[in-house]
Amino acid sequence: MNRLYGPLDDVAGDAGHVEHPPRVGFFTDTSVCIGCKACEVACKEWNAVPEDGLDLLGMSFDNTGMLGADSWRHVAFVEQARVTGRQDPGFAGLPTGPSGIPETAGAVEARLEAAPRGGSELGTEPLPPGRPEPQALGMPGFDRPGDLTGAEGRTDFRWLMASDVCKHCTHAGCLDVCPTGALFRTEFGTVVVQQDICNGCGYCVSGCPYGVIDRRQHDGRANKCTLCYDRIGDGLEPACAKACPTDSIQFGELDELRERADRRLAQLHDLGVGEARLYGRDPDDGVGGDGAFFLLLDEPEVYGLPPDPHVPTRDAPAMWKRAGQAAAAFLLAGVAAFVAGGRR
Amino acid sequence: MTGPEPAELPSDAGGGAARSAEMFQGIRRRRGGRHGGRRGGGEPTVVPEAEFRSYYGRPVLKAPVWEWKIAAYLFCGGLAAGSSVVAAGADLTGRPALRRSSRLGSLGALLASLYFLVSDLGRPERFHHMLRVLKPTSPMSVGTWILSAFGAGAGAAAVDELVPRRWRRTWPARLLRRLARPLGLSAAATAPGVASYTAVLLSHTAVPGWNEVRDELPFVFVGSAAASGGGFGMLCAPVAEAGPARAFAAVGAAGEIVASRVMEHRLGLVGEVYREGHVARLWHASEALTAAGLAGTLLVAHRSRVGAAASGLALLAGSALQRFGVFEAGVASTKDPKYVVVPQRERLDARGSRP
Amino acid sequence: MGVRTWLGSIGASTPLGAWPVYRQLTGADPLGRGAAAQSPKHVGLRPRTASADRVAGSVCPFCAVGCAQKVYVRDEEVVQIEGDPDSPISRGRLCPKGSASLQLVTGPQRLDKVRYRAPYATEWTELDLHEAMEMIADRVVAARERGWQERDAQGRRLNRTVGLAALGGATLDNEENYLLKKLFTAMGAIQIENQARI
Amino acid sequence: MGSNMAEAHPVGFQWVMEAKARGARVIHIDPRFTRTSAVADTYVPIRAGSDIAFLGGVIRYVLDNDLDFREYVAAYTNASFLVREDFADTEDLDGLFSGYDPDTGTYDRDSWFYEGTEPPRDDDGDRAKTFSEPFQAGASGAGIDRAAEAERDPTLQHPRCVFQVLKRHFARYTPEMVERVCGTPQEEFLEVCRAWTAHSNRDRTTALVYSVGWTQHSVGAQYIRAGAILQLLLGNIGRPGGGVFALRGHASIQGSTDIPTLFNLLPGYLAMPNVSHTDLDAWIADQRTGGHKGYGYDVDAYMVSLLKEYFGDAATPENDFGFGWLPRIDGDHGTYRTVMDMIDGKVSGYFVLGQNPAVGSAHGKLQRLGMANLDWLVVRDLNEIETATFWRDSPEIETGEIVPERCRTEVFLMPAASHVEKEGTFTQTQRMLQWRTKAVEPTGDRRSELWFAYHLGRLVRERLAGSTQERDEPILKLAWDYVTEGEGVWVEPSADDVLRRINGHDLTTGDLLPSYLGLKADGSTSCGCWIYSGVYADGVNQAARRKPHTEQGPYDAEWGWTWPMNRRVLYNRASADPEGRPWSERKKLVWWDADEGAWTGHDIPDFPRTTPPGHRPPDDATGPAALSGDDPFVMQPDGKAWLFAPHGLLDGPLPTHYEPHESPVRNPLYRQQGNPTRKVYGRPDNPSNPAPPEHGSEVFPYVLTAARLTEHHTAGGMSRQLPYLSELQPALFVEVSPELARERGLAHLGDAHVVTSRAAVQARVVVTDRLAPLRVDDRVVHQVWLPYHFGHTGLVSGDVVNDLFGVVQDSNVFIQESKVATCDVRPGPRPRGPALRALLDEVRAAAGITVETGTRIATSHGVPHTEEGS
Repeated sequence: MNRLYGPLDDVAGDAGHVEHPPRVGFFTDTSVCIGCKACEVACKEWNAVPEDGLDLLGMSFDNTGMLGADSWRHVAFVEQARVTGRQDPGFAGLPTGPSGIPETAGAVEARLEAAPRGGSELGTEPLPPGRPEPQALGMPGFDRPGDLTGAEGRTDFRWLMASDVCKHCTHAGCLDVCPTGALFRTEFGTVVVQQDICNGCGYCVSGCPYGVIDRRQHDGRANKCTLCYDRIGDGLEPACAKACPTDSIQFGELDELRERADRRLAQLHDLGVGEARLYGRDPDDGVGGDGAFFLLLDEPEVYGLPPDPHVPTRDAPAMWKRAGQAAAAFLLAGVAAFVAGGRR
Repeated sequence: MTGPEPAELPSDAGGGAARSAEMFQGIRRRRGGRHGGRRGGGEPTVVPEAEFRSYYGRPVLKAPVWEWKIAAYLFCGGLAAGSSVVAAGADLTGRPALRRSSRLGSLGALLASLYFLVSDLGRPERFHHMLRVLKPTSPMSVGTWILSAFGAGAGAAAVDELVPRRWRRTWPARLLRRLARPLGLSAAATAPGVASYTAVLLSHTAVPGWNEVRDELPFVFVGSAAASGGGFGMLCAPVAEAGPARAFAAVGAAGEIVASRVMEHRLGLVGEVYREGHVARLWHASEALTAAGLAGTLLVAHRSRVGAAASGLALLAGSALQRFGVFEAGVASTKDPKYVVVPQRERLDARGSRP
Repeated sequence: MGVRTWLGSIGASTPLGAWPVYRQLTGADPLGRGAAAQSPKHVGLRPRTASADRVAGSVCPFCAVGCAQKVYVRDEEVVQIEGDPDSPISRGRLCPKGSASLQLVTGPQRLDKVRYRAPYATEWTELDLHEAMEMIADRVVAARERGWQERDAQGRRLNRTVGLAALGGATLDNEENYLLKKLFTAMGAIQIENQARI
Repeated sequence: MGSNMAEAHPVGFQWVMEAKARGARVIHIDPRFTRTSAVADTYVPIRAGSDIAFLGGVIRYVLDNDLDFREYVAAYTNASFLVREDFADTEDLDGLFSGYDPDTGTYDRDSWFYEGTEPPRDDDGDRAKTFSEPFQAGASGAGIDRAAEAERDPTLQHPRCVFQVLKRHFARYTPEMVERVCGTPQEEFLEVCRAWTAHSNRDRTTALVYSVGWTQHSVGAQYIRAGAILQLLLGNIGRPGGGVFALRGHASIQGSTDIPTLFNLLPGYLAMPNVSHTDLDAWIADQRTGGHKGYGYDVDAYMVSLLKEYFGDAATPENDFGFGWLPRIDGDHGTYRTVMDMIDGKVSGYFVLGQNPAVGSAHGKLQRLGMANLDWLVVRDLNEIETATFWRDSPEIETGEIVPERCRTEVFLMPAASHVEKEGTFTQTQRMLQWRTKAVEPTGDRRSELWFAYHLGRLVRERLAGSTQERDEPILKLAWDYVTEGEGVWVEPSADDVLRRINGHDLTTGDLLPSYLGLKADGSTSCGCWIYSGVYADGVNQAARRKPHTEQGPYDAEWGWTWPMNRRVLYNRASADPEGRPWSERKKLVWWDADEGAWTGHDIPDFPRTTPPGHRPPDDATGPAALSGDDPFVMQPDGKAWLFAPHGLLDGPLPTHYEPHESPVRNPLYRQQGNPTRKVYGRPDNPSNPAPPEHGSEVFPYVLTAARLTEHHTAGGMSRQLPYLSELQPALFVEVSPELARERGLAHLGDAHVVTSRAAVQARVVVTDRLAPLRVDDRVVHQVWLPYHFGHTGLVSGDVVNDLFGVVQDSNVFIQESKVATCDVRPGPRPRGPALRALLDEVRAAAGITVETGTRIATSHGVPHTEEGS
């Protein structure tokens, strides 16, 4: 009982919910995402999440940036010089030059370096004035693109889109470190911040290995996806999953979703999409598996996700042990200092 | 926080080998040379820039929302803990001046730390929610309860020192006087917890710069606490009484320096955040001050009141800068996805290579 | 009698029972990560749609796919708009624009009062709605008269006015377009157009 | 093609994704790689404005390889009809058809007719071009006299049969030519050909989706014709899973076409009377032709029933049912013409109802200058939009072209009720009417357009009461007695009652009509829109039905109501073979049930219910009775689908590739450069960028196209004001390829300005691999793209992209070419104020632009088409 790490069959029971419904979650199949961002808007409408900044970020069509206190769903857009399965991107044979992707990414990066909190808040706050001007793509060219050799031309291309959300981890870093009990595990196995409790200590922000939760400015409290705790309590789907036009976001009982995801993965592999993989589905991973997991078409870090996160609580016993040793040394030093100094 | 800096074009590191990899978005030789690429002794860094993929170079983690106040809190907490040990020792060994100043110092540091802690909350008026639960998985919760126990003892003992002469004969004052020693001792007993839990507080996070130093940080922090507690005693008490404070400070300072060196040496890629830029300056200043304080403690503090005070101040300053350094290093480690992705990717690859 | 049972017995009837630490010590959640930490407000949470006075069947006002919407009303205010799962067109789904319908309908950007800009004025002024209607009717009659064309150069009957024009309709209801077209046609106005031409 | 469905119609796109999951192959042909392309199996790049060349290439591929669905084509299309001997094709005349008159820029279309038929009347292309006649042809079909008597060759071998004409016409649209014109690599193109034909047969169908990427061209109608020809050749019309889908962009834009607020139409696509229609009979005669088959013949009943609804008891047989009260059109009264008339001071007042022409219409500056020259303007909208505020924050304020203190336009900005604050029907893109119930009462001054129209009518009638002037008669005789709700004068009219009257009544019994089949021409029925008749069948608001799709069959017949007669698939008789049997079990939809002696199936059959497949009508039959059992196209005067359109189009019986009005390249196919009948407005305030063979086109070397984003709606009036949408696309940007970025020194996220002869628009640069240069006729052509949602009010603002476009139109339907133009792209912000005007003067001078530029629409004749006084 009361595991700190590793697979856990009954998360809600472990959190003291004696009789409880099955664990629910999201399966986000990014291979059918059309990047419409309905999830972002539906979430905000339902949960009255504030607008989070009107900045053109230059990250393809992503102007949200990343998840945060004011973005509980975030659609990532990745333009890549490679292809998915048997998909034909259509650029072969065109008079193209080299890809512009490295340079565009460089222009974005220059802004991130100047952004508050390294950009982990970008999309929430405007960039500071005096931002560095982006670099042009080298000198204006004098070659006609068609004059370039085929080797320099770009042919492969794909555009990945993925809706990110709080993972509702089996072992949730944010929840574990919350000193007030504001963050708690619900009877559905989800992780929710109770706004009437949170005092904004900010510990959860650093406790999350996915960079999801954040403190809302001018409010001071931590905010993240609740998996629509109020809706699911009444048998409704979370707002994002309900709105999703292509059913990229699927809500349901976690066990069933995992089976569904396995089938979908097998189907994609059969279709030649070998790079498809599930992320957060494995109960043996560093957070005991995610309540919201994903089918991705590339490495997680390409979407801004950590490749192998673990809950800090995993090491809590060891850390306390070291702290105990240090404390003992500290006390010993104090005692020794006075014993050596003797009475006066 | 770093100010705006000119954009760096990708350096020539990596050369042709990286060319094909560039086809995939996110391959970075990021921010190479941004911090000057130099470390402590001035020798140039030879570690090649790591290659990894990311989402537009965007951080994976959220940078801590904590401000400088948390670093100040770490320092004050350590000072309070160190001082309370000195105070208890002084009490038991008959060093009234040292006892008095350390008790007061402990209370002052405690109050300051509480101020820093509470004012950094998003909702300070809800600070008491900390006592709603007792969560073993939350170092902040554990720390809150430790601090409560510590605060009761340290506070009462200090108040005893503040009772005006004309009230000394009243029965509450007499009761307090009788309780002051056991309460002071209780504070000293919990002080090691106060001194060390803050290391767990930082390490028990996803922040690479804090999490990956989890084995050494408690020693750095207790060393720092001892150095500052002893240093404070040296600063405030007469040389004659401050002997044990000097010893405590010296052991603490030595421990702090050694533990920090070990920590920095053991760190892999993440060690960059301690070795580069702003943090490196803090870190070097801290070490220099602590080393100077240590030398002063050993060489002059037993002879000269001024020397003792200077040494104490150096130790206090060194301790404070060390806390700020650790704090800033953690923040810096969240701003660059490199420190998240590369170690995790290496871990995965290592696991994947196993049969 | 164990300590936990004893604790449980004293807490049940006192405020102590509401203290999460107490619940940690006596309940199934000793680490305080779930049931013990749950605040009373978060027990049995219900969605705001559950307390709606009524639900109106509607259709999304943006593009022409025609996604069905459910409009939840409480105390004569729209509290939520979301897709209607019964629709064979949309199956309850909405795009970002459709999902923003609530903001469209209830947001502060909505005009509430008639605004009037007099000739050569540099600012809006307020105008009573009914007065505005009377003024517009006056102007319509006058413009119609001014632009009236009885016959063309060859004497063929035109029976129309070119003094007034209208643009719009693609976002209006069929019934509205019907009345507008009928009225304008009866008045002899012909420059009646809408987005379908664009 | 011509549609970015995933972005513009995301929820509709779920069905594409569903089909894909079931194994369908999705191909996206578009100038840019969009979110639709991202999830398609195949993306195919194409140069904006070259779709006919592409489709013509596929048609040629089909015909050359005998891949057409021959049985279908022979039986259901006019492939076997012979064309007159004097018809000359564009192959013969280097890009012109026979009958062209360079002075008017129109065709005499007599030679396009079938052998053995006669044009029904004096076929005056010039006149037709002035009032968008083809747009009016919807209800009755385009007139062809005695089409049934046309000569045919069922073997399709006769050199003059349509099939052979088609073959010759597209013979030069080879894969090589497609590559030269469209920039699409041959292999990509052939892949489309193979996929399209492989999935079009008895067992399989292919659906074609387009949007305004096809319509907004100077050859727009012919784009759709090309798609239709291809789908007909492959047997993909009237069959499940087939079709040509027009995805429309506004909640009820289909409704506003059916019940039109359009100058040349009356409800139900009935033609607006023109000056030649002296009485009702003349109008009817003009709509009909001899031997006219199908339901289009019954226009008399439709028109009389409409007039009965308009004028009630005042419409009598004696007064021609009030036909004489209707205004007559005699020319172009389209929205762009009207705006120019405003500038010319001919228009006093303007109502803008739920539209934002200052941003959403082409040549925004023209729109704003027009509005600045009115006596009064009424804008009704949810939010304060650019159209209402042109007098204080339009770009012309900055340049000094509009000065508030000197602008006399009186502006009424009236708050409108939202879609939840009123009841009524929207007609969605597949003709389905859906009723909305009112959720809450509108507050403040917010009112429905129904309220506005009703009370405006009431007030005008009050003012004219007692008038004896003839011109006031129709207003006073108008049936304006709708049921209302509420107390006092300012009541709310009942949308339900209006819908009932649109459905129509049997005036002898007072009953609601079950369908348009019951409409009479004797004045005993009334009906506001004949195609909508049946929406209130059985006294039930059929549009309000909301039976869950989970509880009904695959065609969901009990959700809403689809015109006509709740039919989901038009011309579905074609889903069965000539003998009435489904083409295949897999694709069965409707079929002939011999036992029942009737057509039956999953959908409501689009055919006279009891006319058997083998039926041959008597010679003198007309209307529905004249339909043969194998005439599925019941709205065509000959019952057949037209591969070759002998009538009804002004710019040719067959689609032909013409370069856009503004193009950086010479037409590789013909001497004729652009559409020789396109409607140009040669005026100083409407300059064109030169296109070859005119000189100066190199000043605007890039192809410009514009479209929507998912996150915004049209001119932004409903999205740029909303924080949740604005934050998702917060700024105007211009997408350029890395190649163009290098060529012009554009930096990602930096500023740039796009320049045409009309305007310069500033935008942030987005460099993306999603755009690629194309090789067109041995030169590299770059395309740039901008979203057109931005304007100067709202939470996020930006320059108006539509300012970049001029006004030039398709001659058939008067839709402007705003999907393609030429431009230049320059780094850095655009100049402001007077410097902006100087820049535009400079580029116009550099390109040698005069009022005649671009107006010589017939390339080899050189006759400029400019306006008088220009």
